[in-house]
Amino acid sequence: MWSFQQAAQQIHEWLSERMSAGWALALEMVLAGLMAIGLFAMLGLILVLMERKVSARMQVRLGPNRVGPKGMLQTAADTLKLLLKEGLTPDGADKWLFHAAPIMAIVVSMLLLAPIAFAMDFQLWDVNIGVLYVSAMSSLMVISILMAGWASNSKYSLLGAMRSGAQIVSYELSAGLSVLTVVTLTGSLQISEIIRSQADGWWIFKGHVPVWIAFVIFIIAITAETNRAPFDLAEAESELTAGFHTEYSGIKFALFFLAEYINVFVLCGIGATLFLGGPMPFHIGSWEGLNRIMDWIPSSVWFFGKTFLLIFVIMWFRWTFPRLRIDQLLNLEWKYLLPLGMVNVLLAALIAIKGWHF
Amino acid sequence: MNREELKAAITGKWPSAVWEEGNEWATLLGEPEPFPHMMTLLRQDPDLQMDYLFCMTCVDWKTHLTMVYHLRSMAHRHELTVKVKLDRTNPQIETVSHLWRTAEFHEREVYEMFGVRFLNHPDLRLLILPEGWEGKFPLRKDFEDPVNMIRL
Amino acid sequence: MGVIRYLRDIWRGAVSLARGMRRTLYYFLRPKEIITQQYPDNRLTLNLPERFKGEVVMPHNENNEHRCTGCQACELACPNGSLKVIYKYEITAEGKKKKAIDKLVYHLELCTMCNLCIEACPSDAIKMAQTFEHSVFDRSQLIKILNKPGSKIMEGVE
Amino acid sequence: MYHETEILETRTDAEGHEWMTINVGPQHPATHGVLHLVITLDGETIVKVDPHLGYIHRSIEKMCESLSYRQFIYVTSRMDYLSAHINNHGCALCVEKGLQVEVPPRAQVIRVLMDELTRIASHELWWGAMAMDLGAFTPFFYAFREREMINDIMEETCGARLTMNYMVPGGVMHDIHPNFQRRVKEFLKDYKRKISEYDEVVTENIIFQNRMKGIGILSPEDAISYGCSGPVARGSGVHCDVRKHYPYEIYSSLQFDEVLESGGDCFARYLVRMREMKESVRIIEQLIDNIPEGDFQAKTKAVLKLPKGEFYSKVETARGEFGVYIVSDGGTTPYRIKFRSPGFSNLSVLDKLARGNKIGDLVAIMGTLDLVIPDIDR
Amino acid sequence: MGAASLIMLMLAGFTFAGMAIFISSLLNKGSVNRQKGEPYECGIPTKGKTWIQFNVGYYLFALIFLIFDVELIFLFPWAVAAKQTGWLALWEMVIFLLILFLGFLYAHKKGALKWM
Repeated sequence: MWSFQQAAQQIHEWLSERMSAGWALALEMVLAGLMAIGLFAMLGLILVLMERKVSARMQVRLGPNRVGPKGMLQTAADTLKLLLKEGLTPDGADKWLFHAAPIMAIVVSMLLLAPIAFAMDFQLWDVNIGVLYVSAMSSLMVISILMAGWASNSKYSLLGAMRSGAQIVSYELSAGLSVLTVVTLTGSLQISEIIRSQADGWWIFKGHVPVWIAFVIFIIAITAETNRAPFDLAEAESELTAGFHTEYSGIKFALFFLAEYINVFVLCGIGATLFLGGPMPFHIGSWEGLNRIMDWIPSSVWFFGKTFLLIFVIMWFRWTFPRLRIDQLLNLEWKYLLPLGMVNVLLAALIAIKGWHF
Repeated sequence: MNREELKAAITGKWPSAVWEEGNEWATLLGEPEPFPHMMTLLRQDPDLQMDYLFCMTCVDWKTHLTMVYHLRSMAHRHELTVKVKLDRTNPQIETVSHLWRTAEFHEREVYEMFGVRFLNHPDLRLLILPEGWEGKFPLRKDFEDPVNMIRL
Repeated sequence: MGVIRYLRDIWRGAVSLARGMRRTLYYFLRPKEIITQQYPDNRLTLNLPERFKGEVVMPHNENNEHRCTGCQACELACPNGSLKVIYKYEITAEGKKKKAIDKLVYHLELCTMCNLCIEACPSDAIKMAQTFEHSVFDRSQLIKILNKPGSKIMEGVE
Repeated sequence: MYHETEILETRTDAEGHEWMTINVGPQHPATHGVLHLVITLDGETIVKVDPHLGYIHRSIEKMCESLSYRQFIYVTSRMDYLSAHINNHGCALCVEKGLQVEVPPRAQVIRVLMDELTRIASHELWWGAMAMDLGAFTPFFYAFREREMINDIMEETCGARLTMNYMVPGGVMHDIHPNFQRRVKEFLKDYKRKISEYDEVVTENIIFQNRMKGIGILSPEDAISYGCSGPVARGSGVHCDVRKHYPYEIYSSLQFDEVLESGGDCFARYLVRMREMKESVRIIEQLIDNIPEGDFQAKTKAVLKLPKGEFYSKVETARGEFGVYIVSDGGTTPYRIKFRSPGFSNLSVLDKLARGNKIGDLVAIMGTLDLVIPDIDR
Repeated sequence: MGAASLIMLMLAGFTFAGMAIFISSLLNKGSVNRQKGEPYECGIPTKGKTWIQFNVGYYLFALIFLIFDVELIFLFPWAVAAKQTGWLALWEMVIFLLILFLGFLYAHKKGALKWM
C-alpha cells in the first residue's frame, strides 16, 4: 500500500545516498516548501469551488457551471481575473502595513500547516506541544486583520478590524478549552500521540458527553475564529460593505480570501485530528472484516475526508444562519461557551481520572 | 363624526372658522397668523384629536401658494383638510412639526420644492435636491430646466 | 432554577438552529428542486406568454402592406413621446390628397411598454412583439422605424 | 437635535469618546437602492442617522402635470416598483372618483386579486432581502422562487412582470388570461406548503429572533405622529389598514383580518408582514372562484377631463397607505398632483428607531421598515 | 523534519504571497485617477478623520481575554498531567477555576462584559 510516509522515506533515502546530509535536508525542504505552496493553491481552488457549489445546492440553484466541466475551472478563472486586476492603495493608508497585511495572513496560515498530520506519521513537524502551537499560531490570524483594517484609513475597515479583534480573541479561549478536554483524556499535547490514542476508537465515540460538548464548542469557536458566517462580523457585507478588506483589490484581496479558506481547512483538520481521529481509520471493536476494509483505505483519504466533512458543516452554517450582532457574539462566548467549556474541562478530567472513557 | 358634525364641532371651538365648499372632506381655510393656534387646537382637543397628518403639500396657483394639510383622527376616524393661502414672493408659515413629527420631512420637501419657509422648523435644509439648489423651486409652475425637463 | 433555564435556553436555541439546518440540507440533497433556468441555452425552447410586451412592431403582410393610416393617435397616447409619426400626403387614384405615413419612428429607449399606443390605435396597425433581447452597444440603434421601406397602406383601411 | 455643521466633524462627547461620521449608501449592500445615510457613531453605537435623499428623484409629480389622466397612471408604477399594481390602482381610483365612473364588478375583483398577488410578491421580496441584510443568504432564493411564480402569472395576464401597467381608468386593460385561475390555484397550493419553510429557516431561528426582538421599538403614539402606515404602524398596534377602515372596491365584502401586533419592535413588524401574506392568500382564495362575468372595463371617453376640484383617494400598498391627491382645473392634465408615499413617512422614523442601537441593528430596522427608495424620492 | 520546517514554511509563505503580488503587478497596467485613492465610503468623500480614539468597549474584551488566556496557559500542563496526578489535580483545578470564575462573575457584575 502506497502511503505518504513511504514516499517521504524513499525520497529521503534517495537524496541521502547521493549527497551530504545538509544538502539533502535543504533539498527536502525546498521540495516540502513547493508542496506546501502547491497544496495552498489547490486547496484555495477546491474550497472556493466547494463553497460555491454547496451554497448553490442549498439555494436551489446550479452554481458555477460554465468554465470547464461542471464549472470546475471557475475558481481558476477567478484567480486569473484577480491576478489581472489592479491593486489600489488608498491615499491616506499606512503603506507598509497595508502591503504587509495580506502577506502576513498568508504566512500565518502557512505556518499553521506545520503540525498537521496529513496521513499516518506524515507531519512536517511532530512537535511535542503541537496542540499548543496551533492555538498560539491561530491567534496570530487576528494581527493581519487588525493590520489591514487599521492601515486602510477607511472607516468600514477600521470598524471591521476592531470587531474581529474582540471576536477572534474571545473565541480563542473557547477553542483552547475544548481542545483541552481531549488533551486531558490523552495526556499529551503531541499530535501524533493524540492520533495514536484513538487507534481503538475516535474520541468523539469514546469520550462521552464532555467530548461531544467540546466538539460542538470547538466547531463554533473555529467558525468564529476564521471569520465565517454567522460570525463574519469583521466583513459583514450588509453592515460594513466588506469590513477589514474593503480597500483591498486584485491579488491582495485574493490572498486574504485564500488565507481565510486555508485557515478553515487547517482548523477543521485539527478538529478532525482531535475529535475524529485524523488519519486513523474507523474501527469497530472486534469486527475484523470491517476493520480490514477500513485499514485498506489510505490514511490520507481518512484525514481529508474528515476534514472536508467538517468544512462542509461550517459551510452549512454559513448558508443557513443569519449573522449575529457584535454584542450577541460576545455574549455567546462569555456567557455560554466559556463557562460551559470550563465546567467541561473539569468533567473531562473527572472522566480521565476515573478511567470512564473506553 | 361625519362631515357636517365635524364642521359644527370645529366652528363651536374656533368661531372664526371659514369653510370651503365642494370638496370631499370638510375644508377649513386658515390664515397664516392664527394658524399655529388652530392647528394646536385640532391636534389636542379631545373631541377632534386630529393626530395623523397623512398628507401635506403645497399647490402653486401662480398668484399665490396654498398649503394643504390632510388630517385624520385615528381615534374618531374623521378627516379634515386645512388650507392656508400664502404670499408667493415671500412664503412663510409656522411649522407644525412639533405637533406631527412627520411634518418635519414633509416641510423640508415643501421647502425645497416650493420655497415655503417654515418658521421654527428644527432642521430646515434640503432633503431631496442636491446642495446648491436653493433659490430654484422645481414644483412651482414657472420653473424651467432646459436640460432635465422633457416637454411633450 | 437559573441553571435549568440557562440550559433550557441553550437547548431551545440549538433545536431552532437544527431545524433551519435540516431545511437547507433537504434542498442540498435534492437536486431536483433546482430552479435555475440556463437562459442563453434554452433560448430555443423559451416560451413567452402571448401578451408579453417586448417592443412595438407594425405587422406587414406579404405584399409589404401595413394598416397604419398616420392618424397620430398612438403618438398622442404615448406618455413618453416614444412614437413619432412623420407623415406625407399621397395622391390617391381619384386624385385626392390623402394623409399617409412616411415613417413611424419608435424610440425603444424611451418606451415603458405601457401598451397605451396599442389600445389607442383605431386600425390595429401596431402590436406588441415578444422579443426581449434589446441590448445594443449604441443607444441610437434603439431608434427604430416601424414601417418597412417601400411599404404602403393596406386596401380598405381607413 | 444636531445640525449639519455639527455632524460634519468627528465630535467628542463629554466622556472623551470620539465620534465618527460614516456614510452608508448610496452604494451600499444594505440600502437596497440609492439611499444615503450619514451616520454618527460612538464606537458601534449610533448617535444619529441623517438620511439624504434624492439620488433617484425624478420629480414624478411634476412630470404628471404634463401627462393626461390616462398616461400618468403608468408613471406611478415607477415609484414603488414592488407594489406597482397597487399604486396604479390608487391613481385609477382617484381618476374614477373625479369622472364618477362605476367600475364593473368583474374589473373590481380582478383588480383586488392582482393587488393581493402583488402584495404577496412584494412581501416575498422584502422577506428575502431582509434575511439577506441580516446575513442569511439562502432565504433570498427561497423567496424569489415563490415570487417568480407570481411574476409568471402576472406576465401571462398583464404582459409584464414588475411594472404591469394593467390599470386603466374604469377597469383593467385586458381580461384575465384563460389560464389565470388555474395557475393561481396551483400557486396557492404550493405556496401554503412553502410558507412553513420560511418559519423553519428564519422565523424560529434563535439568532434571527435575538436580532429582531426588542430592537427599534416604535410606540403607537410615535407611529401616528410620524405618519407611519402599513405594517410598520400595525406592528405597533395602530389600526391603519386602509382596506379595513376606508374600504375601496370590494374589500368591504371580503373576509379578512387587519393584522396587528403590539410589540412595536422589529420582530412585530416582521410578524405583521408574515401574517399579512397569509391574509392575502385568504382573500385570493375567496375571490378566485368567484370572478363575476361581465365587462372588464367601463366605457369612458377617449379624452378624459376631470371637473374642477380636488380629489383624494388612498389605497393600502404593501408598504402602507398610498394616497393620490389631484388638483384639477378642469383640463385634460392634472393641475397639481401629490403622491402620499408610505415610504417617505416610514423613513422619517428611522433616525428615532436607530438611535442608541448598533450598526447591525440599523440594518435590521431598515429591513423591517421595508424601504423602497424610488417610493421615497419619487 | 523538525523545527526547521517552520523556516521553510515561512519562506514558502513569503514566496507564495510575494510571487502572487509580483506576477499581478507585471500583468496589470495601472491607470491614474485621483478618485482611486479615496477610501471607500459608498461613493461619498469621507468626512472627519478615520484614526480616532476608539470607544473603549473593544479593548475591554482584549484585557479580559488576557487574564483568561494566561489561565488557559496554566491549564495546558495541568491537562497533560491530570491523568497521572489523579484526584489532587482535579481538586486543585476546581479551586483554581472557582476563583477564576468568581473573578469572571465580578467582571460580569461590574458590567465589563456588557457591550457599550
